[in-house]
Amino acid sequence: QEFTADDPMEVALVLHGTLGDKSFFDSAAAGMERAEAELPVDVTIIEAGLDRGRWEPALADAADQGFDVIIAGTWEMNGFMQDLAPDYPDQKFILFDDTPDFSTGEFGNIIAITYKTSTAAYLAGYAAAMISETGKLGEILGVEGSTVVEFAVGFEQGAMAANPDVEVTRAVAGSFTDPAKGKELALAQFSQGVDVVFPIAGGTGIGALQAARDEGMWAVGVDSDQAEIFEPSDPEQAAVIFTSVEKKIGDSLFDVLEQTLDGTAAYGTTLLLGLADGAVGISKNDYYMESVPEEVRTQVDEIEQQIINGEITVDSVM
Amino acid sequence: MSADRKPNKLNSFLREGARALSALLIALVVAFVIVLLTSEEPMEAFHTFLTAPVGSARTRGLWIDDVAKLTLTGLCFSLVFQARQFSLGAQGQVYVGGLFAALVALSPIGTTWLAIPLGMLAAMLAGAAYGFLPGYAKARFGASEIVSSLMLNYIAIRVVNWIVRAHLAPEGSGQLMSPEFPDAAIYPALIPGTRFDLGILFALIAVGVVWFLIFRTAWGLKLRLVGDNARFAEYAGIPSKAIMVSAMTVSGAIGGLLGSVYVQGRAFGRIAIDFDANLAFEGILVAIVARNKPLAVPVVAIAYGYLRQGAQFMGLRSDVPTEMLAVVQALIILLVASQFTFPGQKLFARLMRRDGQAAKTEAPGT
Amino acid sequence: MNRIIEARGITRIYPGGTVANDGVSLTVNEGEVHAVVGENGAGKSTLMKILFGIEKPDEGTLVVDGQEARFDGPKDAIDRGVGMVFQHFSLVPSFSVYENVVLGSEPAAGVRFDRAAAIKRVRELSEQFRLRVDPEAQTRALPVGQQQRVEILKALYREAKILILDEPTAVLAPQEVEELFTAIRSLVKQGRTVIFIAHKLPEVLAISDRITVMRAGKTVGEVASSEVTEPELASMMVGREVALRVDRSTHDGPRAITVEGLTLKADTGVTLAEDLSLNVHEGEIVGLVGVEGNGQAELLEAVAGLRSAAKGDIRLKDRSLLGLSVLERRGMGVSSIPEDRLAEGLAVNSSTAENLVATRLSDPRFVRKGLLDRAAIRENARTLIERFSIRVGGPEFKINTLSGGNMQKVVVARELAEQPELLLVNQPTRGVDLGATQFIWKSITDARDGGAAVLLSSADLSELLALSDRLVVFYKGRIVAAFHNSEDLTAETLGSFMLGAETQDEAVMKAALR
Amino acid sequence: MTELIAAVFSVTFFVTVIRATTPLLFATIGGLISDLSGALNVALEGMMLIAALTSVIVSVYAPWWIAVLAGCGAGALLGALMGFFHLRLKADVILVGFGVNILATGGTVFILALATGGDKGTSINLPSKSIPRVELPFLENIPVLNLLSGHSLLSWLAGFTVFAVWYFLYRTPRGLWLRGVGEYPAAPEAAGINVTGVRMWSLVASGAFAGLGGAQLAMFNYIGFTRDMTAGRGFIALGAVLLGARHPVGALLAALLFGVFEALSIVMPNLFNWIPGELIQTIPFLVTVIALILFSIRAQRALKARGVATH
Ligand SMILES: Nc1ncnc2c1ncn2[C@@H]1O[C@H](COP(=O)(O)OP(=O)(O)OP(=O)(O)O)[C@@H](O)[C@H]1O
Ligand SMILES: Nc1ncnc2c1ncn2[C@@H]1O[C@H](COP(=O)(O)OP(=O)(O)OP(=O)(O)O)[C@@H](O)[C@H]1O
Ligand SMILES: [Mg+2]
Ligand SMILES: [Mg+2]
Repeated sequence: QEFTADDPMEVALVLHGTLGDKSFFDSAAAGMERAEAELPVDVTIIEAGLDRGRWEPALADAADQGFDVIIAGTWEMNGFMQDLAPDYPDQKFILFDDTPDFSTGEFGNIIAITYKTSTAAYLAGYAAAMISETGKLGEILGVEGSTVVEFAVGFEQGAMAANPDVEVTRAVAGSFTDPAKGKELALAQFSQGVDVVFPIAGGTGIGALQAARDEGMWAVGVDSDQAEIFEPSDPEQAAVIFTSVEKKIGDSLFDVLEQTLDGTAAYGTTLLLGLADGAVGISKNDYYMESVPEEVRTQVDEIEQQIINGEITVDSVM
Repeated sequence: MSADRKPNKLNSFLREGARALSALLIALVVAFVIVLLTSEEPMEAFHTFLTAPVGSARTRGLWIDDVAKLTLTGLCFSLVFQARQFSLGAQGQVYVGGLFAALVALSPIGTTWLAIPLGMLAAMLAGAAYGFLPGYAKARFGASEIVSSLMLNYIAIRVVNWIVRAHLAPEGSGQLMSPEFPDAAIYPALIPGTRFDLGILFALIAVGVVWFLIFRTAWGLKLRLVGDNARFAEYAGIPSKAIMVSAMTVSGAIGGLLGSVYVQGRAFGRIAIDFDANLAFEGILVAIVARNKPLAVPVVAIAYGYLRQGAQFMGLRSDVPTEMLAVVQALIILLVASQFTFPGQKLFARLMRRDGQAAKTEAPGT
Repeated sequence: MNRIIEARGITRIYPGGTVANDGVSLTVNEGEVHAVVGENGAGKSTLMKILFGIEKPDEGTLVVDGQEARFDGPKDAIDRGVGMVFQHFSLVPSFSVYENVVLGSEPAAGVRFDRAAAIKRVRELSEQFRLRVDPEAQTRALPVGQQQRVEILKALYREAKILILDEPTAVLAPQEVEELFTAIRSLVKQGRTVIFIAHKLPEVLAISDRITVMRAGKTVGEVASSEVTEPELASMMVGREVALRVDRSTHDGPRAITVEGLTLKADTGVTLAEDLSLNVHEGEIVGLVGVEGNGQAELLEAVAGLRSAAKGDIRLKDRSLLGLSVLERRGMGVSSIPEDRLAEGLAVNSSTAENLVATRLSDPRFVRKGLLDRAAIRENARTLIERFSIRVGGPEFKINTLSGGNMQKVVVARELAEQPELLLVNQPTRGVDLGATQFIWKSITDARDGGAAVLLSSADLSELLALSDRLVVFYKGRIVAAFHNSEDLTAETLGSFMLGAETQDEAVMKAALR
Repeated sequence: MTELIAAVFSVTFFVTVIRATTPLLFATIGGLISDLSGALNVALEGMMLIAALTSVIVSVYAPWWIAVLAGCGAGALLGALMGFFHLRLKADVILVGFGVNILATGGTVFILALATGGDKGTSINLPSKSIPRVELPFLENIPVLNLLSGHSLLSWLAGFTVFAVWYFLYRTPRGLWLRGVGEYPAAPEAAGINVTGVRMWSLVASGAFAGLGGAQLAMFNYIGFTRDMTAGRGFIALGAVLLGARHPVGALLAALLFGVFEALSIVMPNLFNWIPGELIQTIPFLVTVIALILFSIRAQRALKARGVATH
C-alpha cells in the first residue's frame, strides 16, 4: 500500500507511562515528531499512564482503532503485543527494547528493535573511572528492572576495565518520580567519596544530576544527551554531565518507519542495534571534549572499535 | 397484629438517589466544559467518554473488571468502617494476598484445578493475617489503626516488590514480574477474549456474603452495635475488642481476595511489582459514597467504574490530555460528595413533614 | 414588675415534622425565678433553645427588655444578656475550668491569652455567686455538680441578666441541689433573672416564684408558686391525677446475693471501695445511698462484671460471680440498668428491636447457629414496646428518634423483659417525667415482687426512700450505716451519714445488714 | 558497621536529616492543625504537590521569598477549597481530601505543560530559584555548634513554626477556640463561637503549612518540579500527626524520627550492598509502626497512672 502526505500511514505510539521523562519516552516521542515532519505518517501518541492494568487495554484499543503501525516498548509491553499481534494480521507492530521469540514463526507482523545498551554504558564507565580521582563511582537506579540494570552492568564492567580497584556503589531509589530522594542518594554517595554519579532513574535521576551540579561532581547522563537538554536553561548543570549514555530510540523508530514505508523493513525479525549502527553510544559533545583528557578519549575510541569488532564482549542482562 | 410502620426507606433512598444523580449531572457538565476547553473535537471526545465503556465486548470486560475490583475494595473498607475502625490497610492486604495467590499459582499446584480455589484461599488467609495486625495492635496497645495500617501498606508494597523482583521473576531476565501463571491458575473468562472473568462473580458473592454477615448474623449485629457504641456493647456483654479485631481480619480477607482477583484475573495472570496502581485506595471513595452499605457498594462501583473507564478511553482515543482526566475525576468526586440545595427541595421537605407529623400522632398503641 | 423577657406565639416545627412548640407564650419578670414544667417532649427545651438563639422559631416573636429581638445565634442572645445552661453540658472535657468559662471571650494581653486574668475573674465570680469550684481543675475530672457550676459561671462571665437552667437538678445529689438553690437565690438577690426547668415538683415549688406549665407543645397555664400545690401542678402537666406511690415488699425470700469483704481498686491501685459486705434477699430492694463517687456505682459495676474485684467475693445463689464474663452473669439472671443511657445503655444509631435484644445474642430464641432470627427479634420488640408502652414508630425505628424518657423505657424494657434473679439499677429516672417515673418505679417493684433481688442506686433520696426495703449508706468507699426502711427514716438522717457527719453503732448496722 | 556509625555521626548526616525532615514537618504541622480542629486532612499530599509547582513557577519571575509565599498561598487556597466543599456543601472531608489529591496529580502536570511549553515531566527548562541556605561560617570549626550551619532558611522557620504553633494553640485565645472546636464543638458553639469559621481557618492554615512544605521540597531539597515529586510524603505526615500524639512537639519528634530513618535509608545502600533496596526503603515505615506501638504502650500506662480506666 502506498502512503502519501494526503493519505498518510497511521501510526500509534503506546507509552506504558507518560511523556515528560526527559529520556526514554520523550526520546521515542521525538522520533515520532521527526517522522511526522519528514515522512507521510500521522502519529498519535497514547499515554497509558502508570497503572499496569491499563497498559494491555491501551495497546488493544490502538489495534482496535485500526492504526497501520503500532509501536510500544520494553518487556512490559512485549507479552501484550505477542498476544495481540496474531489477531490483527493486517496491522504492523514495532516493539523496541525487547524482542519476542521469532523462531516460532508466529509474529510475522512484529519487528523488534533491541539495543546493545551495555556496550555504550561500558564506554561511559571506562571514561568515568578514568576521570574519577577517588576511584569511587556511584549509580542510582530507579528500580532494578532489566532496562535499567542493563546500563549498570555495562557501566560497571567498563569501570573495572579502566581501573580494577574501582568501587562502584548501586543505590536503588524505588521510584522514578522522587527527585528529592535522588538528590539525597547522590549527596550521600558524594559524602562517602564518590565523585562520578550515574543516575538511571528518570525524574529521580534528575535530582542526582542536580546534586552533582551543586557539589561540583561529575555526572553521566542517560538515554539522551542530557547535557544538551540542560544547556539552554542551566549551563552549569550541563557542564558537569561530561557524557551521556545514549539510546537513540527515536532515531531507530524513525528508521524503521521509513523502511516500513518503502517496504524494506524486516518484519518477523529482531534488529539488534549497537555502537556500529550509531543507535547507542556516548555523547561526544563539547563537554566531553573539555572534561575528558585527550588520551582517555583516544582509549575510549579504541575500546569502542574493539567492541564493534567483537574483541571485547560486554555483559548483558537482556 | 397490626402492621408495623417502617422508617421510610424508600423515600430516603429516592432522595439519596436524586441527590447523587443531580451531582453526577453537574459533574458531567463540568467535565464537558473541560473537554470543550482542551479538545479540538470536543463532541467526539465527550461521546467517547460517555459510550466507550459499553462500546465493545472488550471494553465492557474492562469496565466489569474495574467494577469487580472496586466492589471488593469498597467492601473491604465498608466492613471496617461499620465497626468504626479507620483501617486504611486494603492496599497492603491486596499485596500480600496477591503474593500468596502467586506463590500457589507458581507452585506445582498451579497446574491443577486446585490452583484457583487454593490461590484464593491462600490470598484470603494472608490478607486476613495482614488485616489482623493493625487490629491486634489497636486492641492490645491502643495503637492508632490509621497509622499502623498506612505504614503496613508501604511495607507490604516494598516487600512484595522485592520478592517479585528477586525471587519470582525469571532468573536474570531483569523483568519485574513473574512468568505468566499456568492456565489452570488463571480465572477463566466468562466471555472469551475479554476481562469479563470470575472476578466479578467473586465480587458479587462477596457482596452477598458481607451483607449476610452484617445484617443476618449475630456477629454482624454485634459488629454494628460495637460500631455504634462500644461502651454499650461491653455493657451488654459483647466483647467489643474481639469483634473489632475480627472485623478487621475479615476485611483483610476480602482485601486478600482482591489480591487474588488481581494476579489470577485475566487482566494480569501473573504478579508484577506495583500491580494495584492505587486502585485499592479508591475503595475508600466507594465505601463513603455507599455509606458503608454492602448492597450499595456494587452500585456505586458500577457508576464510578463507568466514569473511570469512560475517562480512560477519552484519554486513549481523543486529544484531551490524560491529565485532564484526573481533574474530571476529582471534580466528580467533589460534586458527588457534596450536598446541594435545589429550589424544589423546600417543598419536598414540607410534604415529607406532613407525613412525619401524621406518623408521630398515630404511633402509640399500634 | 418589669417584664424582662417575653415569648409570644412561638411555633417551632422540627425538620422531621415534630411540632415541638405550638403557639407558646412565656412571660418572665425581672428578678424572679420562673419555672417551666411539663412532661418529656412537651417542648420546654425547644422553647429555651429559641430564647437562646439556637433554634429559630417558625412563627412568633421574642421581646427582650421591651424591644423585639431576633437571635441569629447564641452570640446575639448572649449580647442581649441571655445565658443558658443545657440539659447536656457543653464543656470541653480536656479544658480547665477557667478555660471553659472564658471560651469565646477571653481576656487577652496582646495576642496572648491572659490566663492569670481569666483565673482571677473566675475566682471572683465563683465567690460572688457562691458557686465554689477550682478554676484550674480539669473539667473532665469534676463531678457533675461542679461541671454545672462551670456552666453557670460561663453564663455569668458573659454578664447574663437572664439565666436559663434546663433541668439543672436532674444530675445533682440532694446537697448539690441545695447548693444550687443557694446560688440561684444569691443570683436573684443580685438582680439576675432565672428560668428554671425541672421534673421534680417539690424542687420547682421550693425555688420558683412563678410557674409556666407546658403540655404537648402548648402553654396550658401560668401560676404563682405560692398559690399551687404539687398535685394540682401535676394534673395541669399531665392532664390527669398522678400519684407516685409504691407498695412496700411483702415477700421475704431467701438470701439471693452475698457480697463479702469486697475491695475494688482502680487500675492505678487506688482503692475505690473497701471491705464491702452486704446481702440482698429475693423480693427485696436494697438502696445504695451516698454522694456520687463514694463507691456505689463501682459496686454495681463489679456485680455486673464490668470491674474486677481486688479482694472478697460476690455470690449469686451460692455461686461465685467473680471470674464470670458479663455475658455469663447475664445468663445467670443478672440484669442491669446503667446510669447513663446514652453512654452505656443504648446504641442510638441502631434500631429499637436491635437494642432490645443486644444483651441476649446467645439466646437460642434470637440467635441460632450464629444467625439472627429476625422474626423473633421483631416480635420481641413488638411485645416489649406494647408492654412498656414505649412511644416509637415501630421496631425498625432508630433509638435516636426517641425522646429521652422513651429511650430510658427501652433500657428498662430490655433489662426487665424477663424476670431477673438480680437487678442492678443506677439512676433509673434521671431526667424522666412524672408519668414515666411512675411507670419505671412500677416496673422495678414488679420485678421485685416476681422474686428479684434489687440493688438500687440513685442520687434522688426521695426515690431511694420510696422504693427501698433496706438502705445502705456509703461514705469514702465503705459502708457506714444500714437501715430498715420505715416512715421515720428521713432524707436528713441519711444525709448526715452520707456526709460522714454521724456514725452508726456496729450492732445496729449489723442487724440492718441481715 | 563502623562505617555506618561514622556516617551517622557526621555533620552531613545531620544536615540530611534536617533537610529530609523539613518538608515533612511543615506538612505534619498542617495536618496537626486541621486534625485538632476536627478534620482529618488527607489532602496534605496534593496540597504539597500544587504548592511545589506554584513556587517553582513563581520563582522564575519573582524573588525566592515571593515564590515561597506563593506556594504557601496555593496551599491555603486549596485549604479554602476543601473548606468550601466540606463545610458549605457538607461533603465528607476524606472524600474532599482525596478529590484534592487527584486534582493535584493531574492539575500539576497540565499546568506544568502550560508553563514549560509542553514538558509534562519536569520543570528543568524553567530557571527556578532556591531558598537560601543559612551558612554560619564562624561556627564552622566548633563541634556541635557547627551542626547549626548549612540548613535551609525554611528549616529554621519550621523549627520556629513548631514553637509558634505551640504558642498559638496553648497560649492564645484563638488556639483555645481551635482546640475546643476539635474536641467538643457543642461547647464553643454554645459560647457563641463561629465553629464553621474556625474550621475553615484551620483548613486554610493547614494548607498554608503544607504549602510551605511543598515549597521547601521544590526549592531546596530539590530545585525544580517533577510530576508526583511529593512521593507519599503527605501521607507519611498524616501518620506523623497521630504518632506525635496531636501535639506540636510530638509532631516535631515524629517528623524527626521519620527524617532520621529516611536519612539512614539513604546512606545505607552505599554501605550495605547486600540488603535489597526495597527492604532498606521499608525502614522508616517499620520504625514508625514500632514507635507507634511503643508510644501507645507508654501512653496506656500513663493513662492508667492518671487513674483513667482503659478497659
Ligand atoms: N433537634 C430536634 N429534631 C427533631 N425533633 C426534635 C428535636 N429536638 C426536640 N425534638 C422533638 O421536639 C419535641 C419537644 O422536645 P423538647 O426537647 O423541647 O422537649 P422537653 O420538653 O425539653 O422534654 P424533656 O422534658 O424530656 O426535656 C419532642 O417531641 C422532641 O422529640
Ligand atoms: N438531630 C436530630 N434529629 C432528629 N431528632 C432529634 C435530633 N436531635 C434530637 N432529636 C430528638 O430530640 C428529642 C430529645 O429531646 P430532649 O433532649 O429534650 O429529650 P429528653 O427527654 O429531654 O432527653 P434527656 O432527658 O435525656 O435529657 C428526641 O425526641 C430526639 O428524637
Ligand atoms: Mg428538655
Ligand atoms: Mg429530659
